Amino acid sequence: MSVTTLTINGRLVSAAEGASILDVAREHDIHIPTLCHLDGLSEHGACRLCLVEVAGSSKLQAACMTKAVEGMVVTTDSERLRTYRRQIVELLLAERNHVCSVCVANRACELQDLAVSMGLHHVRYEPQAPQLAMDASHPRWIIDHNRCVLCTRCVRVCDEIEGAHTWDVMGRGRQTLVISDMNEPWGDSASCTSCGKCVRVCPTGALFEKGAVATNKDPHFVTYLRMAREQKLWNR
Amino acid sequence: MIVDDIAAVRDREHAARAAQKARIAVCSAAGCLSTGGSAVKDALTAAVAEQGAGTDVRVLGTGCLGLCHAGPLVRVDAQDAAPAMFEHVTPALAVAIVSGVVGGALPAEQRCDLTQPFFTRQHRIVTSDAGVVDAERIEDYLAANGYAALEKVLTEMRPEEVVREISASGLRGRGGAGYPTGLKWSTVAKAQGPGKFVVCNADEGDPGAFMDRSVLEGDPHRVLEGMAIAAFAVGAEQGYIYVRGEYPLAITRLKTAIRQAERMQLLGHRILDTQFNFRIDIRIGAGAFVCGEETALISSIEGKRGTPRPRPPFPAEAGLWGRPTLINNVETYANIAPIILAGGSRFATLGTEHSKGTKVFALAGRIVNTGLVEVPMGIPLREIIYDIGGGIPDGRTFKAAQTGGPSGGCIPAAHLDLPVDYEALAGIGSIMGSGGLIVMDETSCMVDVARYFMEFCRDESCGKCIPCRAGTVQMHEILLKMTRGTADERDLGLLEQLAELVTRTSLCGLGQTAANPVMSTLHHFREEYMAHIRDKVCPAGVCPMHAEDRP
Amino acid sequence: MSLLDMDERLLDLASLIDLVYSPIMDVKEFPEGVDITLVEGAVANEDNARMLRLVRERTDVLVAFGDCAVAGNVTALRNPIANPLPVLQRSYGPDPSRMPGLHTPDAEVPPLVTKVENLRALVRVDYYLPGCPPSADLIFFVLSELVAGRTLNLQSRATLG
Amino acid sequence: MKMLDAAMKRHRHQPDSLIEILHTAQELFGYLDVQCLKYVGHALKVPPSRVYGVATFYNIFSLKPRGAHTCVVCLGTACYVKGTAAILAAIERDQHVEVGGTTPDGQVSLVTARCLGACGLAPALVLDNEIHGAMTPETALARIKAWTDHDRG
Repeated sequence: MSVTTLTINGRLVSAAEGASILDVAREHDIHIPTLCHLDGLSEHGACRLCLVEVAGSSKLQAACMTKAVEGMVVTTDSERLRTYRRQIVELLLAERNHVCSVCVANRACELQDLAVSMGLHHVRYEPQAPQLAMDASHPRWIIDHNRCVLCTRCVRVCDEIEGAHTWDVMGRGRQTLVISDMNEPWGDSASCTSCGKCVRVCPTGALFEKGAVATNKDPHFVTYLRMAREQKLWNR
Repeated sequence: MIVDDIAAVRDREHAARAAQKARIAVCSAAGCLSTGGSAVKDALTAAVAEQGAGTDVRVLGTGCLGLCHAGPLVRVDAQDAAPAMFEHVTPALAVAIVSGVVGGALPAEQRCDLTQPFFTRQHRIVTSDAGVVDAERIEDYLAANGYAALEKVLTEMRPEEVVREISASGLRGRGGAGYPTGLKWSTVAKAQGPGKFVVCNADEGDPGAFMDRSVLEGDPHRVLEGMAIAAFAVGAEQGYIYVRGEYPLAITRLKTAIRQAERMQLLGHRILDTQFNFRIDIRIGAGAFVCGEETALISSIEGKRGTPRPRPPFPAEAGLWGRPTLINNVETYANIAPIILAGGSRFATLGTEHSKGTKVFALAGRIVNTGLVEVPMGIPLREIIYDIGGGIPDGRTFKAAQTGGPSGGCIPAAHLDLPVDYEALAGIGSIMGSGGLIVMDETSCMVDVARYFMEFCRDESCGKCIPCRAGTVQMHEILLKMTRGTADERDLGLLEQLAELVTRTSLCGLGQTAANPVMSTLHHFREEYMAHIRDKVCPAGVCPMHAEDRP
Repeated sequence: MSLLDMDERLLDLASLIDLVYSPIMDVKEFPEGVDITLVEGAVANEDNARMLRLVRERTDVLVAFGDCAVAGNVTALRNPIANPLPVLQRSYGPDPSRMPGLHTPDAEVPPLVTKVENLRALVRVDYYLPGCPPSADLIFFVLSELVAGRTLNLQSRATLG
Repeated sequence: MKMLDAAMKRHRHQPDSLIEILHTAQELFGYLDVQCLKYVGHALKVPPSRVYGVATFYNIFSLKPRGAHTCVVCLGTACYVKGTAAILAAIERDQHVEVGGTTPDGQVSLVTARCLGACGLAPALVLDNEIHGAMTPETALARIKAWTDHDRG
């Protein structure tokens, strides 16, 4: 396997061929915030939190989807990037009804963690307060659209790992909503296998178990499943 | 069908024409049809039959004659006489026109002055067939030297020569961003592997733009020919035209044209008896502005939600089903045949240093002559608006010209002498766009216009990336507050920050340009914003300036 | 209540400040020339809005204290429903006589606003102290800094919720 | 259903023909109901949630039945500049119908379009597939009234 050398934040680092900037950064303990990315799932490239500056390119690039290239000079942290990331988290907090104090995922939520890490104490944008439903028709789990950030991790894990493709996204723009089957109650879904993977990858309190308080989720869950399935390796 | 047969069709058509006393062209584009164009065409046809002039006079339905507000338009080309045009034609006048043609003296009323600048200042390349070619007859297109460029390419040129010719012409994408067409073609041509695609983006989504619609409705074969030449140049065998579902007439005419071309072996298998195969299928859009963005368009052709994906990889490397894909818009393809016939360097003599050829604009809004015009690149905006467009009606004054639709900006009077080309427009915060040019007078409020476009982008955002999905909502919210007189200066600051965020971090072109109308109006009309914020006054008197029930 | 969780540190603070207005004090009118005011709660009725504007006018440093003041929080949970009446009816039953003053506001009960707002929506806020409730340590930190006249920088110390 | 089957056969039941098939289904039945979407999804081997996702992404597809007549108000820039908002408001008020809705008696559906490409005729409406240009609130209401008078008797 050939090795690529590039510079991240002034550090010379090496990368395996085909690795993304995000992969390389993580391997070298350089933190880049993410939300829609989850190890083991295909990349979505939509949260824009992992945008980085690449020398020679006027456009910011998503670290999760940009391949590390020989000689590339990457900046993952700058005043400008911090400002953008903060604004993005603020936009999310204003978009739906994220009320941490009454959320099952309080203190076990990636959105909340992002806000804390950015020192975000209030939101300057108009809270949209949309009227959104909660679907508790499934015997074990609930989906609460008020807390959904549309990262589509549930959609991808259901399609790519479980193979059921129960979840998808309907509508567009601010009307976008995660749905099961023909926008039917989750409990009535003919395609759902009740495997619960979607619940285990949800970064917020949008998908949660009935009667339980969410705890921090294992970020390597999907990678483990892939390793187990494809390489018969069950070492967690 | 081989080349000789095509030549025979042309000869027959020319001979028939020489025998005709006159040709009467009725504008059959959507604009004139909506004002009764088809009734006029029926009346003309009936009158010709009634007066027994079937062989002497031909009635044809053609592409947009330009002066949409004066429709239905009828153009008469008689042997040995200057062409004449009639406006606001009724079925009764149609009968009189036919009598006039037969009798040798055309009616004097409702004549359209063909020497007015609206007609004389134009330079028609893309729209040269309007008034000459019947949109539903391939024979007419052939008689106007149609498919001669394809023939030349297939029989005399190698693919790389075609690409070189297009590069030499300096043609740039007419869809908005102005990417050099030759460069795009050569990237796709160089890409490895079979199964390349050629796609025509006919998802003309900018509100206020109807150039592509007119070309598709009036001269569909020209687009097909351009695509076929492109396919030959880049090595593709399959093409798609992605047309807006809102353009049913264009879809019908394209379907007819494809059928005709296939029958004459100008499309399909072994075109003109060469080894070249090229098939074109139509894909109908279903009402999503974002599908004008090429990666979203690809998703839509693949039958999926029209959501974009990050570039690179660019479609030229990995597009439809992961194959190298060439995507150009309608007007770009319509320029191809003329470039091949005249030569790239000849085409390049027209226009400015970096913007060659002509541009078709759809003039609309507060302007006397609303309609379709084709002008050389580099013409001053003032000439388009005042000379060709006839200026502002009702004694009002010019305030701004909007180009580029929701991705563009508003150009104030101070820049009226700006030459219209890609760089000049970008330099003042707008873009060339696909060619919509909407004129506004003092009855338009720039804050309200910015709010209108932001509402558009908010509703057309696909919802995939956060900055565009949620950022447009918040920008619209702030602009709405301004039009209601409840915004303060903190809101202005937030608006400017959001504009930067959405521009810099959005996933696709829709988001990256969504703030342009806000930024350009803020730049050129800041005092109007301040009047809304500080004085709670809308100078144009458009905004309600009162809050709804808020605490 | 979480103010009281500061325990004996309250005594340290008490020596540095004069408490001039609070819900537990018998002061009717909000005084002028206040240095620091901690405002808790969101703006849910017209009197809240009036009071907030008055506080802003008479205070040097205004701190939004707790999630409700910062972001609306539980108070704003009714916002998606747009009109407070259905919420009241759901809680108190449909009989208007059981909730006098709410259907027809009077001097005793100020009318509810349609949309609950956080403080920032109405006035300029100097600092935000999130938490539901904010922890005692955080409150102590904030008050110590402000009393000492320093510029507050919470960074990652605080979180909503 | 037969015509729908034929259309799907013509596309060799390729999953990528989903949008084309939905166009055909809507032409045949006037709108797309859940049963129809399930049928199409099954035949093209596309999961139900994706079919629904596609059908709700695009403006042209309607999951609700339309009224006997459809009035499309163009909200393109040229029409906006020339006062289409006032026309829309007048229709909403006069016919007691909101955008995207149908009058209670099922007569008139009111929808808006981004741009009809008839900017030269602004402001423009499409009344039952026919474009009408240079409209005013009065002329628009008169046209709609002509339908309803005729049909409501």
